[in-house]
Amino acid sequence: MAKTATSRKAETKTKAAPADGSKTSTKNGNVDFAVVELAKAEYQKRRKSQLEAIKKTDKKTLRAMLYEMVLGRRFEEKCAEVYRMGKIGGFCHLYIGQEAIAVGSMMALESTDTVITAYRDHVQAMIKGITPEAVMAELYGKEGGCVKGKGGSMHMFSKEHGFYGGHGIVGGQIGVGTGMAYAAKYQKTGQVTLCFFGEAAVNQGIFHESLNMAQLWKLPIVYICENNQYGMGTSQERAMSTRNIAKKAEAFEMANEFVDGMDVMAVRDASIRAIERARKKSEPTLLEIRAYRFMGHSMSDPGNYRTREEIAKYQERDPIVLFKDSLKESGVMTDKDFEKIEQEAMDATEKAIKFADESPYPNESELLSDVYA
Amino acid sequence: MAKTATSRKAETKTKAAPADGSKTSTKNGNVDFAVVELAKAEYQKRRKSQLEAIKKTDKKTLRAMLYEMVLGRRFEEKCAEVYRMGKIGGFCHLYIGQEAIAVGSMMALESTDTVITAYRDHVQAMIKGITPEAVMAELYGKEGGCVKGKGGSMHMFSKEHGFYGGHGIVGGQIGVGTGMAYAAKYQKTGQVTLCFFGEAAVNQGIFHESLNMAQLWKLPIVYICENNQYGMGTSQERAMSTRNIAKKAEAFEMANEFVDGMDVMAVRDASIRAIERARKKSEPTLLEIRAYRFMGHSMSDPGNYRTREEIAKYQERDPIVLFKDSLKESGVMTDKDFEKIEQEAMDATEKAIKFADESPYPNESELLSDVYA
Amino acid sequence: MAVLTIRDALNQALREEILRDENVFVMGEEVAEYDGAYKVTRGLWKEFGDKRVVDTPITELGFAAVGVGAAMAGLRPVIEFMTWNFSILASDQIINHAAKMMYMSGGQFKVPIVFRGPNGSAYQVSSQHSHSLEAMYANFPGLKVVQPSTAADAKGLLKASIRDDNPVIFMEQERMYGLKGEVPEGDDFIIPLGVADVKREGTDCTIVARSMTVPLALQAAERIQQELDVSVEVIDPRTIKPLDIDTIVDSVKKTNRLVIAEESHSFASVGAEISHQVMEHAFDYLDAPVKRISCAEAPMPYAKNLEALALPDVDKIIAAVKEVCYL
Amino acid sequence: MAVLTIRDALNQALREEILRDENVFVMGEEVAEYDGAYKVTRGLWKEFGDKRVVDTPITELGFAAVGVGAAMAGLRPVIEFMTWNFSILASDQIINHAAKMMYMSGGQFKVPIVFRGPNGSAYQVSSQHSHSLEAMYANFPGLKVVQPSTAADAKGLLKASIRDDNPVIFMEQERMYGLKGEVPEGDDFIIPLGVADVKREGTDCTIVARSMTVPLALQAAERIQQELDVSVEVIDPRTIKPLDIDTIVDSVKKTNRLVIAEESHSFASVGAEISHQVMEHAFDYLDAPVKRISCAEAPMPYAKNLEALALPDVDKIIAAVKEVCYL
Ligand SMILES: Cc1ncc(C[n+]2csc(CCOP(=O)(O)OP(=O)(O)O)c2C)c(N)n1
Ligand SMILES: Cc1ncc(C[n+]2csc(CCOP(=O)(O)OP(=O)(O)O)c2C)c(N)n1
Ligand SMILES: [Mg+2]
Ligand SMILES: [Mg+2]
Repeated sequence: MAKTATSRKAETKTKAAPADGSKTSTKNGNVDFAVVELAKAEYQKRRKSQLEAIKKTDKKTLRAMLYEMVLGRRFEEKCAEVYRMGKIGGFCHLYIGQEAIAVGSMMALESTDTVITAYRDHVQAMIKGITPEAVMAELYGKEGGCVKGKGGSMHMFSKEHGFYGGHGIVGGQIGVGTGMAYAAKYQKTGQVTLCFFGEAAVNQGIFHESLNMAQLWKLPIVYICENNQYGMGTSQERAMSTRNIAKKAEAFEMANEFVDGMDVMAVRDASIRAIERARKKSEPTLLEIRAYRFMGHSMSDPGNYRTREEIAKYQERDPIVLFKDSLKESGVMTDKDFEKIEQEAMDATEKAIKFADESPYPNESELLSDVYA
Repeated sequence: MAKTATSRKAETKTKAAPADGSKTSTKNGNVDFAVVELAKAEYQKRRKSQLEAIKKTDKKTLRAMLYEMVLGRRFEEKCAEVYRMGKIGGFCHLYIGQEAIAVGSMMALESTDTVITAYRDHVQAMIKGITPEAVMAELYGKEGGCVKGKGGSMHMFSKEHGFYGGHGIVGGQIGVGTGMAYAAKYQKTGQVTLCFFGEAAVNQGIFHESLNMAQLWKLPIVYICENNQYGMGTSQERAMSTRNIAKKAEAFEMANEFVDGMDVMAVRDASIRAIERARKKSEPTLLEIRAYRFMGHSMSDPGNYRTREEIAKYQERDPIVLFKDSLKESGVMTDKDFEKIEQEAMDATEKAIKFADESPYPNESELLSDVYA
Repeated sequence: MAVLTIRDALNQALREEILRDENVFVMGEEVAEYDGAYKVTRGLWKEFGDKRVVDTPITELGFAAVGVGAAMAGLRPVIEFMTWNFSILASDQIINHAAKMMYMSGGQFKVPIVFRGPNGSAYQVSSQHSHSLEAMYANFPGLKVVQPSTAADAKGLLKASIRDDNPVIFMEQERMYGLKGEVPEGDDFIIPLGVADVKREGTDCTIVARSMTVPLALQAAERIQQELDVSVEVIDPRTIKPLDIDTIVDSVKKTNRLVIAEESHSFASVGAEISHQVMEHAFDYLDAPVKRISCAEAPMPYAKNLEALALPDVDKIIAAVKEVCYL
Repeated sequence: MAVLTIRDALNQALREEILRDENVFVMGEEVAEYDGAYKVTRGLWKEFGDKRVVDTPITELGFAAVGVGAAMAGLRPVIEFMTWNFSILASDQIINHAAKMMYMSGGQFKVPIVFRGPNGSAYQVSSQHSHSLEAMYANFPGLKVVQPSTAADAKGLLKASIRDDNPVIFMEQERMYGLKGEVPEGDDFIIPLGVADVKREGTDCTIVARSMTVPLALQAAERIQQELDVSVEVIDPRTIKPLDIDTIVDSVKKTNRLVIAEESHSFASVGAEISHQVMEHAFDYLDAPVKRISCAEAPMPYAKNLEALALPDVDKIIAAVKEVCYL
């Protein structure tokens, strides 16, 4: 059985709006500072452990990890820019601040493994192999998009790459992901499914229904709760009666682990354990990976529900900065290498923009195609 | 925080049909014997504690409790009889074997408190104050039924008595009950809600959604999981990845307790604690009360999924027999008293039958009334 | 040809498809060890074991989702709802996921899944267990909707549904499980989706009926023939979506009169759709307004007399035919 | 009269009803501290606090159920779905619980609850966020269904819905929140449920439109008047259930032609129902088959050009009017 953080007692006190209005609920912003302090303490620990982990990992992998994190960051920054220009429509949820989660977990997969996530899906899509061009063109609603412009920001898919979307109903993909793992076991493919969802999605009934089935039937799946501490404007403590999400797995006797999502190596470590548990023993794991969303919930969120200070505190622990520092300290990479990676990421992003700009709008016949097979 | 049984390690191993069919699942019947042995050990303990509890309870209450248990038993036996004669239609779920749960918990309520349950609702309806006549006439689909023949076996209601039904969608009433408690807190009525559901209903998402809200908002509700160990033909272990339902409350940091549902005094004890927690502190509790369903799931269930031996073992611990034995040993009641109670229960049941037989069918105008207010 | 009940015809279809394609499996509450709440899956678990016939927890949304994910990954799940009433809990997975997945993924992820179970009323099972839900599901593009009324149709359509690459809503009727009919032999007996069947030929009035109302319409037609010498054609669309409107329109062009009999509630029903489409395509042929017989606009009552009153029956259908024939 | 946006008119209605009746409270995701995802509840939490304006976890089935239970116990909850798409997760509580509770309890337990939020498409929010769900809910007896199209209607109907003792499905439209219109003053401005409104008088053709298609129909009517000299009457039923069919039928008896414009999918739609009922009641008055304009029979695509193609628009409505007028 995997560890559950027991030292997190301080975080388990919750407050919320009572039905009789007897007390006013705590404003979102204040609550999290205890967590921030704790996170800082963890940070010091993490710094050390990150250095250890880096030593044990080959340079090529480390470089690739950093590249995907940087690409994710630059790509999303670009999205924000062109969204404001009106080139992207609808909802657009950015991944900035959470890069270590997708990179740490997905880069521990085999290429044949499968992934499913929610609407905050651009970066996962790219790590799984969809080109930045195809993702950006999808954001533009163009023919060259990975789903021909039919899905948009929230609905990236690639069958070829085992990327099962891109889903807009909060929690829905937890059940669908469970079915993907079911199929892998049924067909004995050896595939493992990574199933991502936010901490607010945990409150949906389907989380509970899915985890029960996965443990009952011993499915090869890793449930990754990306705890960025907010669901839109609502902090976790205002929506959930406990801070401890990892522990919810124990209601199903499921293995679980709490992970610092600012530390890409810690994410990788925990993911390797969980993926192995899925692959070797066909057993599910719940990972709660805590990070922080640096931007608004979506491009249309003014973000008044949290303070600048709170955001600033988390930015001090930016997962990319942390990882770079560690890589440098370990002597694995230099500033020069970083510059090169930055340049590559910028180039890939620019190339994606150019492709998306030039891609035509979908043919009108697409409206009624793909409705029925 | 209430206790959780920690001595139940032996029960937590589960097996179920794996997706790849690699192992054949354990047949329902075998599994439960470990539990039976354990229950027997508990039984000895319970006998002693029941005697203690009886001492502390006034005679009038004890007599009333026994009467409701016996009435419940006789009434349901009669239902089975007249169902076979075709006087009752549709589904008909009997409560035989589970009487201690409803009696032990509901008779610890104030009369103004509210109750909601599933389709196995005849006995709860009577304890809450609906007359046996009105319940039986409802079963007959007659005008004199507590809902004028419109609901039938699964849908008993009485606003006057705070009995909120009688619900047919497995798990649905867990959410509705949460809303009843929400209203009590909102209106500061001081009412407590008892919300009953089966162990199989725990697997529904709404269980998880409801408990989170109840704990988050601190609602005055007692969730009573009537664990009769089967949901239709499926044993708990074939449907749930853990045996320990009470512990699921800990995923919400909710108070919880495991109770032997064959011991009406144990149920009463735990219920008093939980009801007080709800009333005084406006905090929810999850009680897992384990009993056994002596009859089929409904009148149309042949019940091939469990062995006669299994049923017999539980019948040895019949909650009515146990309670009578204890009452006698305590010197509170004599065989004569029991005979009198039996007679009263039989009379009440016969009176109900007579009333139901004589009640007319509902007027045809009822078809379209009560659709809109 | 063998004479089978609808129950056994469905059972055969499942068995044959499980044998034919190793990716087909049946999943639902009590479908395996219990042989199915209504015994449609009788014997399948014994024969095929845990892999192909799977009991689930009571967790409709969850196991529907498992089906959707498994279908995306290449399996062909047949998901049983013990009754369609309970599917409402799972409707987000059906409507927002299964129905849209292929479209949202630009054609990449098909969802070859069948959701099946009894739809509509049974015998006094009251408000929460008696819904006819075809209108709800038929409203959503991406779903096919099937409602068989005979043993042969049940078998042929279920096999076609399992082989279809789209999510199919397959609606049976509990009252009809015991109805017997001839069923052609052979593993390859298939009835394609989207083809209506003329269950009885006639010249003076068309009745479009489906599921439970088909036998009622046929009885009504016989009585009308004998009592009034009016010749009634009975059409069973069998597949609600896609709807074979041509067969219906052709019939109305011949008879000039249309009665629609359905078990569901009337408001925005499949009957309303058929009525509208007939008006669109045979406006000049209609000699009377289309008449619909549906369930009463009330939740289903428990009392026997009220339940009977709520449902369509032979007399109501006869009265409707008389009305459109101005008799 | 004050000129308000639909958003502000809804906000006023909520505010006034919260002030009027202490049992009224608003509950939903982000309705309180965030002021509502679409700002319909702006300022209410600040003014009334945690008791009357309540943020929920993302748990649609659960908080809908809380609303149902609270309504049974005497409160008057207004439950916001961030969009109606998410209500599908809660539909079991709406259909199997709220709609049937009074009937099942023999009239004892009323469920005075309003479920509200934006319905239909917004701007490129793609397949899982663009559904028009009125047909689904209108099929079930026990529910009322409301779809306002102006600021005054929005306010008057929402107040009526909150005071109604039945579960009401109140469907707004995100694209319309910013539309402005005159709204009568006074706390007692109420528009009764079940009364259609003639939004424009005309003599040659009737358009029945609702929600988003009302302004489109009015624009179409103007252009048709100018370009073709055809006088179009535009009727907004406002309440889908109960449906004021009389007003529609009276209009058709005058114009002899009917176009129905709706944002929902067409199959078994509210439009189909209106079409059928008009045929029933005005068969001899119709000079052409009823023509329906609905959303394309596909999930909503994201691409701007495809989305525009999928939705009803002024040109499509004009073409339909021409068709029924044989122009
Ligand atoms: C069923 C459903 N309810 C509500 C929404 C609206 N919504 C979209 S994202 C979101 C917040 C989800 O938060 P979380 O799960 O923590 O993920 P995050 O956005 O933080 O990555 C909400 C309420 C939705 N899309 N689906
Ligand atoms: C949503 C839903 N799914 C399935 C059913 C059919 N069904 C009725 S009772 C039942 C078993 C419930 O078992 P449990 O919750 O343990 O309660 P018990 O019957 O043992 O009291 C099932 C599957 C239903 N009524 N509702
Ligand atoms: Mg979040
Ligand atoms: Mg049970």
